[in-house]
Amino acid sequence: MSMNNQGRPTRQDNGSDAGGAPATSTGNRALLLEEALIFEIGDAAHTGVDFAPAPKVNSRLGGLDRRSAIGLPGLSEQETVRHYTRLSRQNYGIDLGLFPLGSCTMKHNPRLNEKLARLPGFADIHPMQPVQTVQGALGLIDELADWLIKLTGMTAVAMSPKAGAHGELCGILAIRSALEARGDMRSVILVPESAHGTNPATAAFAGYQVEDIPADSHGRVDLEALKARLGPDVAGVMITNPNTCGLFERDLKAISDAVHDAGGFVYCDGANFNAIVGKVRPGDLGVDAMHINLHKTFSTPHGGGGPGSGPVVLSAALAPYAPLPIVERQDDGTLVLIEEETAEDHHKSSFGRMVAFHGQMGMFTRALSYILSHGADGLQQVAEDAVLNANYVLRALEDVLDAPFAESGPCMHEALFSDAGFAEGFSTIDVAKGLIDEGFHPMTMYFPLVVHGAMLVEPTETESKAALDQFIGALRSVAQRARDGDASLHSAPHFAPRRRLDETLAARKPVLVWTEPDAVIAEAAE
Amino acid sequence: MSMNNQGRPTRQDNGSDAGGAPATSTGNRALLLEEALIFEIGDAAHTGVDFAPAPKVNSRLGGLDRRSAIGLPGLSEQETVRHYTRLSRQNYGIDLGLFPLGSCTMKHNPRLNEKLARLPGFADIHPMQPVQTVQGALGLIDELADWLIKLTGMTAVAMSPKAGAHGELCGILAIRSALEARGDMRSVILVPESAHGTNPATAAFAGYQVEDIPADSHGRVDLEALKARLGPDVAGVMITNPNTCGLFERDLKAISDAVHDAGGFVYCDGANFNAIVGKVRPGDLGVDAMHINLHKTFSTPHGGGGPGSGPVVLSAALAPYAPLPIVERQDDGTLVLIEEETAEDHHKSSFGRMVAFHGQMGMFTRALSYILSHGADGLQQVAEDAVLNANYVLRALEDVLDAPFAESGPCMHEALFSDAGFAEGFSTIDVAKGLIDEGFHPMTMYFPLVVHGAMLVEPTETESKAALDQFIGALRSVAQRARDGDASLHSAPHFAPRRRLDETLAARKPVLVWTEPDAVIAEAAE
Amino acid sequence: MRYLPLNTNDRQAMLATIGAATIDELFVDIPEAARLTGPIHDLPMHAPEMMVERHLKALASQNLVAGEVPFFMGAGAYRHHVPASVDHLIQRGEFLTAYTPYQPEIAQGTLQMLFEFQTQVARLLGCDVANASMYDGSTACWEAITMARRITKRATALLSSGLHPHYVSVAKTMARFTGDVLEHAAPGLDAATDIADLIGRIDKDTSCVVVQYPDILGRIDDLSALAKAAQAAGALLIAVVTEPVALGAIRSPGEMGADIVVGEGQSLGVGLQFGGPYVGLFACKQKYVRQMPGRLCGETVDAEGKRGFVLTLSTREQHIRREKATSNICTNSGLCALAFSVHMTLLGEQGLRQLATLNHAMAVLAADRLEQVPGVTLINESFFNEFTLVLPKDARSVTRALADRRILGGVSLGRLYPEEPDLGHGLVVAVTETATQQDIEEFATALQEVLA
Amino acid sequence: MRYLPLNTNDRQAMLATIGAATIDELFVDIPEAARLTGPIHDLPMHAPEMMVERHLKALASQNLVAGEVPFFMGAGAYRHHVPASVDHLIQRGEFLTAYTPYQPEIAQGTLQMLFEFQTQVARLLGCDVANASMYDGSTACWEAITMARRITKRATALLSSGLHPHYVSVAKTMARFTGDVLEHAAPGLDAATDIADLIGRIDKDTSCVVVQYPDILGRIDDLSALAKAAQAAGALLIAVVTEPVALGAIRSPGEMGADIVVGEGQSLGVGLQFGGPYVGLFACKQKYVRQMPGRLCGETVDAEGKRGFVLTLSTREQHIRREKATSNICTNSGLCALAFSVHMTLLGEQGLRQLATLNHAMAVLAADRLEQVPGVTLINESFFNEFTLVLPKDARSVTRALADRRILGGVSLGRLYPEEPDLGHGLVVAVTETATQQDIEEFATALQEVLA
Ligand SMILES: Cc1ncc(COP(=O)(O)O)c(C=O)c1O
Ligand SMILES: Cc1ncc(COP(=O)(O)O)c(C=O)c1O
Repeated sequence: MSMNNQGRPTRQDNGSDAGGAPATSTGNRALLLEEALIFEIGDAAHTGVDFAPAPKVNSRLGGLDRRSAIGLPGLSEQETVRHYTRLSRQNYGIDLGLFPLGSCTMKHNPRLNEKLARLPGFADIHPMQPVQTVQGALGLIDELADWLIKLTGMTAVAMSPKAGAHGELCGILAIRSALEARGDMRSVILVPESAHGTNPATAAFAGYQVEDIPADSHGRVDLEALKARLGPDVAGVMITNPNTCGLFERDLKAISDAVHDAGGFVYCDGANFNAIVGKVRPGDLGVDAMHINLHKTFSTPHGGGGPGSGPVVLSAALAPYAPLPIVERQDDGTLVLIEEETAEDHHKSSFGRMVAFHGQMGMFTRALSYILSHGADGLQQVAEDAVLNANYVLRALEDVLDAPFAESGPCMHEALFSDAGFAEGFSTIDVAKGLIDEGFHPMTMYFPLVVHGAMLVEPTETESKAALDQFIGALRSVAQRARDGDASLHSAPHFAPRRRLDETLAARKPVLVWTEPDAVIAEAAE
Repeated sequence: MSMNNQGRPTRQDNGSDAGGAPATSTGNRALLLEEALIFEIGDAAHTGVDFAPAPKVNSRLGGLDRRSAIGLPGLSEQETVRHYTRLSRQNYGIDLGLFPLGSCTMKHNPRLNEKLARLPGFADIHPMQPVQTVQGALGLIDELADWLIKLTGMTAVAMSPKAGAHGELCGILAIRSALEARGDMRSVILVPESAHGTNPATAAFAGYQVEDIPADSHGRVDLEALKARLGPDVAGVMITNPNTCGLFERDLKAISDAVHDAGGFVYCDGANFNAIVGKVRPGDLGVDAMHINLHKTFSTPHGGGGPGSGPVVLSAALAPYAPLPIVERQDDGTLVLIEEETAEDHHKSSFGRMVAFHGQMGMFTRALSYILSHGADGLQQVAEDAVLNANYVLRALEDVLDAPFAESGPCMHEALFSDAGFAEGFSTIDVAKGLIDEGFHPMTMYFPLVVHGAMLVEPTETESKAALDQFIGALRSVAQRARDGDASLHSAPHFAPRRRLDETLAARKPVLVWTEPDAVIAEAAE
Repeated sequence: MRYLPLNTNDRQAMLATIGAATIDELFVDIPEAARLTGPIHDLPMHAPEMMVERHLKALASQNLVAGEVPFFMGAGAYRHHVPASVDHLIQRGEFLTAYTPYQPEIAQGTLQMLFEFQTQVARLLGCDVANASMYDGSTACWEAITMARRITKRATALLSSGLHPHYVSVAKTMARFTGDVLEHAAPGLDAATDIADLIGRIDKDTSCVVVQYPDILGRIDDLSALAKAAQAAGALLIAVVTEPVALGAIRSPGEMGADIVVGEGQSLGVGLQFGGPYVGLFACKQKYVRQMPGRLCGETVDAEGKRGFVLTLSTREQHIRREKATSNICTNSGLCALAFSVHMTLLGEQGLRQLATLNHAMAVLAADRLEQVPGVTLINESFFNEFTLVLPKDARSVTRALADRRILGGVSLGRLYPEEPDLGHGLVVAVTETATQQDIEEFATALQEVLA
Repeated sequence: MRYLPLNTNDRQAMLATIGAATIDELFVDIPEAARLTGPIHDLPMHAPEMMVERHLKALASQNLVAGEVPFFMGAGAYRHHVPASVDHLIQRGEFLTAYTPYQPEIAQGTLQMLFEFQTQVARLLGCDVANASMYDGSTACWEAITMARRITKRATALLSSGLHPHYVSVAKTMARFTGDVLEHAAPGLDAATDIADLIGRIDKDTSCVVVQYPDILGRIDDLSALAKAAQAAGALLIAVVTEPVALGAIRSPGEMGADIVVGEGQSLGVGLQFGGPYVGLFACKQKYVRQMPGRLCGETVDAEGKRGFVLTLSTREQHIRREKATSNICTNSGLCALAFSVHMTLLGEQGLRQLATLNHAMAVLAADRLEQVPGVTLINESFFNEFTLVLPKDARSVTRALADRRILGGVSLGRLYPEEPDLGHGLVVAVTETATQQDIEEFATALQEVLA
């Protein structure tokens, strides 16, 4: 179909689903509004801000004054508000409905947390202010740290990592520092196949070789095989618990003992901590380091991809190597910030610094607000309801969807299904796209890799029974269509702002920035 | 089609426009989400709030403790956020697109104003706090009042009226008080046919008889006919300027002189002040009282029907009768609030009190923020751009839409069209509903009454040329379809959350509150 | 300027299309003499966002914020904790920047919300139906009196002495012009309300009796007998509720037979706002629906048979009926009604009852403590979250002295009834869930100092 | 509890469906010994919203708010006025509560925004392409160094002495483990940067030269010669921009030949936030795109031929390539990128240039005024909105003394370079549009007092 450069049909056409309905000249469909790019609607001669006139001074820019145009379009305030409001309406979010994205813990994001994170006392302070002027901020970090340590049963926590993967890096570096401190150069980190991609990527990023840990037929780590592989070259293992099949690693304690006996350390990927918070403390299972995704378990919003926050709790063995900066409470109750300036005396063995400042303050505020709202009792209830919801979904659908590990007993916070049983040529993606039409965000697709056509469903504890029942009904009907080979599933979604998008084209000839149409034509002409 | 009680088809069906697309089991269409009533999804046993346990005390409720159930459903916080987020997505607002509702001045609502209205110093103070604790709030009211007086060239302003109609009432009561003060009992208020419904309703509400003022063929008040009607029984006239045909009443000064000579007063409906702010001061045209819709000219949000605010500026002749409370600045700079307590000494002749407290503080804050942002220069630009945009629309569409008064020269802030020229059986409503599919809110329909099938288009100054051009293109195409008799217009809108709604049914058997389905059945069975 | 998208080029191009040489050609209809050329004098020019923010913040900082001090004020406006999600939701552009839902196909969000609001209000007040909101409690009260006049064709209204004096003023102001007769006297500083007296005064000219529940002094009294008496005489009982949270703990006026129940909804979702915007609640018996003022949302179906909502029975309203309308109201308090409804949905029956219980408990604690202040007496036998104290001194000066100590300690009857010297020592004290035991202690201590 | 929709009845019903008698049956896989029964000790129980708000407000009130005092701090984090509409828009539920756009059909809002962000960033930094954001400037800087290593197959990076010391620390920390060699020395307190020196040190082992522009002391220097020299030796020039607003006034690093330009985007839309979350900017030449870390959004079409956007080139990323990925980053700074993009859209070219001009002008005024303080010297010949003063005293104690006077007067080099006694008297002062002439005056006066 021919298009103009604003994604609007040049032939009047509302797509195959418009049926009897007449085309619109705008390409809009009532409240489904098309929106062009800012480069197509704005220009350098319009703006949405006013400034007081600048005092006249002699430039001190060292002769580097910008001469050429930058090419940044401006919009009036209303056009700006409209542009982003319209774009937002093309998105799905937790606020719209159930978002069962396995491994991502898409739970409710309370607005109280947004409000408190915006208190000027937290949002409008500079990271390098003299510590006497930020005692409340340091106090908040200290209070959150105390919660994380107690909830996990560990010794210390590194607050600065900016997300889960960054936390993994922090943990691995702590392990490596501890090994080096005893002059022990090990080169290998063991990672299960079912692990999230960040685990192997992190180990490699930290300079380690990565080897697989085999899994048993029940979706858990094969303890014996693991023991067999342990040795003087193994720095540690990275284990996700509950693992990405939604199962609790029963043998974690035994694994830890074995790894420790072999002189290694145990890193636990805590992305799935939501399933066990208040029910078990990883410290009691021999874990040496674990990151906590505040943007999962503690509900800081995902924001369409970030920011997150990945504090890392550490065992006594790794605590001395925690990165700077570190918040420490003095005997007189005042708080100090240990940075390079004071590290020598207080934190000699810290392995260094991971970020420019103190980590994700804005996320700390939200997480503490969330934690205090639930309290110790509420957080335990969180884990119980998360697990209850997942098992409810698992049992309600196992008759229409293959559940590979259903036999291994109850799942934890997520229910894992596979595409076994679908009609020839139908796969997980068809079910996912079918769910979109039903008004739900799809589950995680094709992960973990250990299951064919994996569908990983994590409802979280913030879904009501009614919401689960509606979701189950919808997934049941879509799954049935996949079993029956209903061809219309291949062309789903039918009602979304866009139909299936051509990812191959996007990757084959990447267009990553906007360029003037004529420029495009010129290029094409070459 | 059969329905369950949640507006969802019981037969799978997505409506005639779904065309080839398969039905969904939920009734949702991707991001177009159906949402049941809170009474259908919540119940008395769920809640979205927590409270500290209440201290034990002996009840002092005088034995009136509530025994029966109230019937108020509760939802968890996430369900609540989701419910209202989903509902909001079924609405159109200025933030989504052009909202050319004539006479309503749907302009951009800056978020700065929302932010400032929420400063605890304004939002969290009690109306009866000792005045020494609210000097800033009184100062804000005083500053806004000063602007309104200067912009209109009047003597005083009554700030407490809660909306335009309430302001009209204030003005008419001031007129009546002034007449009574001179022992002059007049019984008639003259109002043009083209006036907004609140004008006659207000005059009647204040105990006056209402008589029409004839209009001339150019859509303005017929000066001679008006003069002829003036006499000892006429308390005053209510004139809208610019009038609801979007035209400026050229003869207003002459009208005022005539009315004053006949012993009456001139009330001006200032709802359309946006067209002339900074270009002319009503006080210079002999107006005695005029309300200003802060929710129009000064951009406080309409909020789906309110709240508004309708301060009334008064001439020297009416100022003494202004209602309480009144903010007054002392010589020492401090501000006092004149209420019943102090009225005796300061405001003997005030006609009384119109509201419990001081009027719409929250709207005052927003309006002052808007006014200071524009300044005297910006407000004049507002009027010029509003009028420019309206004339641009008028001239761009005269060829496809009949513009009854186009000959009378330029329009002010709104362009008036009629349904003349549409094919047999096509009317204004068809064009309006067609515009909905195009992604625009319709213009005001069938008002003013003086024009057949009136379409009153007020773009406001906050629309860009690009937005106007897109709107003009869409309206042109829909108007052409109405001329050509395109039957699909009768069934528009096709893409909105609902098709045309049955208003007759709603009025014939009013269902104004939700009742348990079985109750409904029982009732039906009677 | 940031809110004006047109720049000079745009304006030139558009003038060209219009066929005008200058913008002033479009303003020819304004008489030359009155037309302004430059900006109006001695008014400031446009300002950047940052400057406007500084200026208003400076004004805001001159006010004593209720949330930052021990706070005990009520008398028609109550401070309750409003969940953060309420304010987030009412700021969604699709709610905030929408107009009155005259195009229902793209206003179902507002319409369904109003239908839910009407149902919540009707149930809370104990009535069959409720409207889509009025300006505030005081104007709703006057509208109810005129409605009773239309229904009964009688023009005399008996106003209880317990009715909020500002509501009385508003009614008296209007009555002067409409010819309605209003009978009213100020309250006495004792535990008994004037219900018995009112019953005695009802006669064949009485259109309605207007009684506040709980009343201005915080007293609660059973309305059943009053309702029966009024109805027996062909008059209506109008009940006024200024603190809807009370109805989570005590019986609703509708339950006790009131024909029309109006109220101030500010307590839920809206906040103090220095008096506005607030939200008027208006509910009544089914049989009076066609005499109601204001907008009504009703259920219907669309062309496909799907349930939907529309504004209905508009033949009562000014835009259709003009001078024959039941009221002149047009814009109402839509967004405040949304805030009220969202807050009520978060509470639900369980939450509302807990909230009411907590309010009453804190009020009882406060009453007991304040009574111990030498010279202070409590007049109420019954109350919900508000009661009246009699002080050994003029209460106006006391509230000012307390304010100097950064305590907002109630509303003086002297301010509410300037013309009633006998009430000068009365202080109305409200206590909600936002007050802590420490606040109560600080208040009591400061009161003792001020009275010493 | 308000965030948990299930009540006891719901839980019972669901357990029944599952066929479990108790919730603990679902936790059988947790070893009995380690399984917790009751809530963890000495941690508080759940709290109402009002209580949580009180507690956090109390903490917030212990901090000195930048906006309430004369404020002159920078050194990698700058205070600019963020229009109110930015914060409103990023709080739209559809942006705030969305996940990474892995389902593009219902994530076009986020995707189109990212495509616009990438274009804005690429243009501002003067590069061909940019990614969808990194954690912050410091991690973006390290990622750039590893990218240069992958491209050049060399492992020695020359870090300019003008590079932010925290960025240097982050890189050094990582290099210890990856085996990269980093050459770096602390800056001298003089007007000249070390560009000439760097050019001299480039050799065949050099993977890249990393230079900050403007640098940590606020100095601006032309990068063209450095770019040429690096490229001539087969190395890359990596430029680091910690104050993107500067690029509204001065030439972009890309224009001057930088191969990779990374930066901290916090200045636009994000705010100070006590250091996070911020947003890392990452841009480079087209030819290096397949070596970039992080997410990339690209244009494509849907099944109907309509333009749409998707995440692309994911074969670089951890979820596809695992240990062979270009980086381990997954979650990035999406919402901060949105804030940056919205703010940039409001500004546009015109607004950004005005903002930059205003920043420079205020900084020049401040520099001139502060130089007049006895004993104070300015080292910069060139600067944008930040410059370095040498004080007659240790600057750490001065900043603390100023703070006691409620003035936040810059960042001391002593804190940034604890191991460099020679820098102890250095003070880095930033001046943005939020500073008034009065703020400058108060700062100068207080500084004089403190130094006296
Ligand atoms: C199991 C697991 N580990 C690690 C991560 C990485 O966390 P982040 O995205 O915060 O870097 C994720 C998040 O997607 C995850 O699901
Ligand atoms: C011309 C005119 N007059 C009066 C009014 C009434 O104003 P309000 O709705 O604020 O009562 C309106 C608003 O609709 C109007 O357009």
